[in-house]
Amino acid sequence: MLIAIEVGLLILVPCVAFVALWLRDLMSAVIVLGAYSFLMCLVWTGMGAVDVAFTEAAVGAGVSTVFFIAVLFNTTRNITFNPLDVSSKLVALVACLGFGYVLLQGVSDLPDWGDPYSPVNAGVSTYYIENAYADTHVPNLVTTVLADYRSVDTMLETTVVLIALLGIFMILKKDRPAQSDSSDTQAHDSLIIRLSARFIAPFIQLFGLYVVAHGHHSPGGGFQGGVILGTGLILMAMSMGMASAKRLLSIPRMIILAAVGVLIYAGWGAVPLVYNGYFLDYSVWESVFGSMARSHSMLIVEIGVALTVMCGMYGIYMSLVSDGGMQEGL
Amino acid sequence: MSSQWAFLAMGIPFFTALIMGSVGYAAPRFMRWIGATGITLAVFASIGLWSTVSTDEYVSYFFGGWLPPIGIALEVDRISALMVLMVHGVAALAYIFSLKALPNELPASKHPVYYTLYFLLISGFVALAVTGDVFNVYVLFEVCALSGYALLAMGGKKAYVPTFNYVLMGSLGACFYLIGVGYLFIKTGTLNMAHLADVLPTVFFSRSILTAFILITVGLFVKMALFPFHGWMPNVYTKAPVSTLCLMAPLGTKICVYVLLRVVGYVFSMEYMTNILAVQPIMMTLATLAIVVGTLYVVYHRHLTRIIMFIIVSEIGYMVGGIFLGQMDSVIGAVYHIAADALMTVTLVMVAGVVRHCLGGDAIADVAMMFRRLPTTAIAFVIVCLSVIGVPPMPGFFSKFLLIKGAFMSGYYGFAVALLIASLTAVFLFFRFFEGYFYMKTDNTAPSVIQEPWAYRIPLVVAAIGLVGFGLSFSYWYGFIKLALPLGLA
Amino acid sequence: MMGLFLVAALVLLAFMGLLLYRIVVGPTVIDRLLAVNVIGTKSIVILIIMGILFDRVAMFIDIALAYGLLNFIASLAAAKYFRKHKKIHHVSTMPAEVSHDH
Amino acid sequence: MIGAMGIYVTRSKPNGPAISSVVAAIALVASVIHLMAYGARDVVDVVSFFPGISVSFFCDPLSLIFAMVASSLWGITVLYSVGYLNGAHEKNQPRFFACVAIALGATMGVAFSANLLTLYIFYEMLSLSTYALVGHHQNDEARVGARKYLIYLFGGSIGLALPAMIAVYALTGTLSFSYAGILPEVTPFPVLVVLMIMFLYGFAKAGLMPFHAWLPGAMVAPTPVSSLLHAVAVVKVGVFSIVRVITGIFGYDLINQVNLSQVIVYIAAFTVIVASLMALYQDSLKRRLAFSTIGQLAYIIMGVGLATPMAFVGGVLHIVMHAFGKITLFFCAGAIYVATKKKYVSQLDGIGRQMPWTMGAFFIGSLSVIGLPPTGGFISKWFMVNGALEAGFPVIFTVYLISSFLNACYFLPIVYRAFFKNPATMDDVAERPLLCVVPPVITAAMSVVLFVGAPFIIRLIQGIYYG
Repeated sequence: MLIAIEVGLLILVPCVAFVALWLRDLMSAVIVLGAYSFLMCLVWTGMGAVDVAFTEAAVGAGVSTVFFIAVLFNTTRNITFNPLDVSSKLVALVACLGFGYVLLQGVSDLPDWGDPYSPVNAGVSTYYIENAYADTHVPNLVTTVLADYRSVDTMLETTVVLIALLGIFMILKKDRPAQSDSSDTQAHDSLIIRLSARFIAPFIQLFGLYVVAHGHHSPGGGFQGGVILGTGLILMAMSMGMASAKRLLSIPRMIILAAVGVLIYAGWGAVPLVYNGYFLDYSVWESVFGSMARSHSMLIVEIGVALTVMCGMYGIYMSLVSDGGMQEGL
Repeated sequence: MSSQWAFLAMGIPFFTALIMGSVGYAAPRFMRWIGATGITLAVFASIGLWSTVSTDEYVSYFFGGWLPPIGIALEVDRISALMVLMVHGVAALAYIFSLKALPNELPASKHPVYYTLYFLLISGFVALAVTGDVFNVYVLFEVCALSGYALLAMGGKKAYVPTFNYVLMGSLGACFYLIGVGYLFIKTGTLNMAHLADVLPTVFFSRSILTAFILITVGLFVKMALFPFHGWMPNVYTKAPVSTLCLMAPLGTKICVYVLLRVVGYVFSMEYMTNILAVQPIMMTLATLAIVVGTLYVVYHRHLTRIIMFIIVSEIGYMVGGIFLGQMDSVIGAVYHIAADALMTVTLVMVAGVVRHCLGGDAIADVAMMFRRLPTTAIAFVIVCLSVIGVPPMPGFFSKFLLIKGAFMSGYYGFAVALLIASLTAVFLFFRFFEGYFYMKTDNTAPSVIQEPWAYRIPLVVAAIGLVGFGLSFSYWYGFIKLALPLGLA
Repeated sequence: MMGLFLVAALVLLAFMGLLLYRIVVGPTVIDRLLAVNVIGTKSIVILIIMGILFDRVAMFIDIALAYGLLNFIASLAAAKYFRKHKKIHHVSTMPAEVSHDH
Repeated sequence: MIGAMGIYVTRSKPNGPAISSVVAAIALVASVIHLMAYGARDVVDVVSFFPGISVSFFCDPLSLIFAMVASSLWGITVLYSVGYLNGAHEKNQPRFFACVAIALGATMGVAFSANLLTLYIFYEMLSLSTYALVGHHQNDEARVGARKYLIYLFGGSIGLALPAMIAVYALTGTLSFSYAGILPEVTPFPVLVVLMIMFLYGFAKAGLMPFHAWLPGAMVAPTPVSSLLHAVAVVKVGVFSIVRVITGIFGYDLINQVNLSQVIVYIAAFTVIVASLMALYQDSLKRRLAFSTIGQLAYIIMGVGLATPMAFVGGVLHIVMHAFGKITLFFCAGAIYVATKKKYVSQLDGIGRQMPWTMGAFFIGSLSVIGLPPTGGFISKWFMVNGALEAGFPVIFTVYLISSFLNACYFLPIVYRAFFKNPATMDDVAERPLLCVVPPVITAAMSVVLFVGAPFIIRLIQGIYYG
């Protein structure tokens, strides 16, 4: 039934992608990429991968375009393009065709999509589907897999966000910030923007908290929630100006909080080591939380994730938009 | 529970990094003590893991208490224990070295962040060595790559463009690997290495498995800078700060070779590689070319750092060749060489760093007076050169011995010849440096003896002793590695 | 009833196709920005419709909410960008602009 | 373990001054004699690397003879170097003595090594330590010579000997020397030939043409180095290694079976003739000696390669005889240089009258090298020539005779010049210093003594061949 929608989307997605590549103006391309992200979100939804769709929604609609614009803000919209450079394009073409050929060869004897007897659906997934609730008392399977069965991967991915933050911060950081009068550009901001941002930000934050906490039951979780929280902060920074944003959450504090986020995750996971259990084995908490031990533990690690991601998003935005100087931005 | 070592080896640097990140800005004074404690504990953990594996042969560690394939497991056999030992050993040397080297290269305000990334990188490398899950490998690649990008870019403005190239190539490699893993997962429904190895033979003759194999190996080749995918590596490494280089150059590419061994030898199995796909000739050609090309570049360059980079290119060829030769001895040689080469590279890089910092440049002309002016460095340099050349009883000799033997046994004479040419070039190359020492007249204006700071001298001396010790203890390692080899080796 | 929703979704998709025209043709960034924004709002609706088709509206409402709350931030960023860099038209044939722009 | 004790002593590497070198040398000689008396044949594994491969030592008559020669000549050379270095005002003496000691240690290591790997290790160690000695003067000439030295030696050992060694290991799974040979009899003939050639040229220290060019180049070194290392230690290590390979890896049974001698002896014969001819044209005394050395080394290889009892005895004996003869010649050349700064043959007119002792020793030394009685060289050459006949190589027999004639042609004129021609200018030249005169006289005397004492050594060597 949904197939019609999917076909429509699959027509649109390549078109948008092509347009994004074809445009010579990076600003336009970035904006078009936003549309691409919307459509991809719909594709994921159509496939039933709601958690992925949610991530796409939060990241695509929320931060990625903003990051791109922040980068363009400090660099340039133009791409220098040498039309004579044909040989490298040929190489690229051959490489792409070869890669596509290999991929297609591989696809030819994969199991059908949605085939219930394919190895994917018959293998580990079966266990997850049948036992996840019994094991953890968490209705959302995806959260269970991410935050419990394959928890260490999630911890490392959170670390990746932390690393991205630290890396961007460190590369861009200027030791002696350019002393320019930052307040004057911000002072001219329109009242509407400031007021509406101030009005909407709490709702965004609230929603973010809801997503973090409700990840057990519906799509979402620490990562998506963190992104939404971070976007709320970014909104504040955009409307109120860098100076007040820095008062809100200073840069060192932000880095510390991001590290603390991962530390919450890893620290919670390390507690079982004291009882000679495995790392991230939440079952040691059974004496405290009873059968909900794993569920509650997941909530706690999700909070850690959210903290890191929030600070990560916010910090990356701040670094990018001010070109490391942390003085003035959009 | 002795298997905790498996986790501690990766967990200790991880927690060290997080603690550094958390308190770094609040109390920068404690940074180096936290780091020192962390690295010491980590070395202890790796030794603990090593001794455990020596008796038990195999340690499994189940995150969250979930048995594979449901959860993620660390699976430590002797080879991975050796890798862990290597990573922590090299990391400890690099850390001590960086204590003095870093202030020369980076303003103090960036040190806390720098060290946080530094330890995250270490824990990523260690985790790559012990993990038993192919997807986890991808995540760890990301951890290593991202922190690596940031650390490498610290070389200043001139490092940005090469690092950006590296970002592109690294992402490409990781992406290939991920798609390959995706194919594997669709075809088998599992991500655990051991489980994959069980399931795969039933679907060996499938095109998607072939595709997965191609994608994964190509992805890894890009990551490990095997010819012809080596283009990104020399530039980015040459421009990077020395203290980063001490960690990245020895470990960054080697650990990918190790992952290749895991994937090819244990997941796909040697049987698949040699008999079903018969890709051995292609891979051997690549490896041979890598050695030859690396060697050719080495001859053309005059700067020590750059020379080291191309030595790495050809050494990668050694190891890949050793793995794909599929002989028992050659695989042992390759594994041994991974560790040996890590030790050699870190020593070389440290030497280059000392020369760069103390003499103000690392071209051959600058190194000329090194022996008189930097005696400790010079001795370490000679020792490591002998090992690169392959003079017994240095470790470089034994790995080369096994590799050449393997090449003879399986009839890849070209590979053997390439190895010998590489050795000869190394002789030629290093004696150019020695000659510089021996015959260049000392400039009277220059200070006659520069005392290297202790932070330079200790790791150099330890590395040199370690090299000799590693070579002399070869028989131990031979037996040690032998018990963990993949099945189906001749 | 389901058929109605399906048709509605398809019609919305078709409109997206029309918006694609605006994206391609431009002529200014602002046009594209608007078009993308409209695609965003359409996506929210399609999401909900899909939720209805899957019979799991409760799940999809979260995603739609996220879109609703965050959709405008990119536009805001773009708007502030243009406040600073006044050029709305992009002229790709003039290399001089490269240095000029920053 | 007497062997172990001997090795311990032999590997002691005193640092610095000459005195300790002398003491160590005496200790070394004593320990070798001790070894000789008690004749330990046990294999001592020091470090084991992997199956069939370890650093291990053993002691057989061959190694004893070689060790004896090298160590006793070391003692004499140390004495001589003290005189020479002080006389010629050389710098960096501690480094010099240290390197010589290391080189000697490595030579002992080669002598006592029980397998090819051990031999290879010490071989490389020797190359490295002597590299510093060749470049001792640290000027451009030394640099060129040293560079050539290193390229040939490392090129040979890494490029040829190492792969050959690995191939042997791949074929047999062991590298230990055994007089029965370790290569299986089924090895195809071409493989054997290739391996043999790789070994012959791989141990480039033996100076087989065309891998000889390093030797004249290395003559830039101070004379004690040239004499000890390039008459005794280095080149003899090359020859010794080849002897070890021929007897211990291939084994005479195999060589006779497939007639591998041809390969060896013709390569060697070519070297003998060409080197002798080239020696004729050298004006620099040390270069002439160097070419002579190349020729004489090829004798030894030829003798051992003939693979008959007589020739083998002759070949091994020639290691000893040539060592004493040639070191005498080098000592004399050095003594002349110290006393007069003369390096060329054409400058030597009448010098015999000013330096009678030195030139007398030179005369005895050249007799030994040419192979005339009453010197030891005669005996070894006698055995080799007979061996050639015994093996049925009349060509080789002729080669021996022709080359002996050539030897005479390039040595005796020097003696003639020194004693019977009138010098162009009369310098005030005298024998000095004492430590430069005594050693050549001693070694020359030894050459004569060895003529008498040869049967003892011959018995030792025959023990090897038959046992």
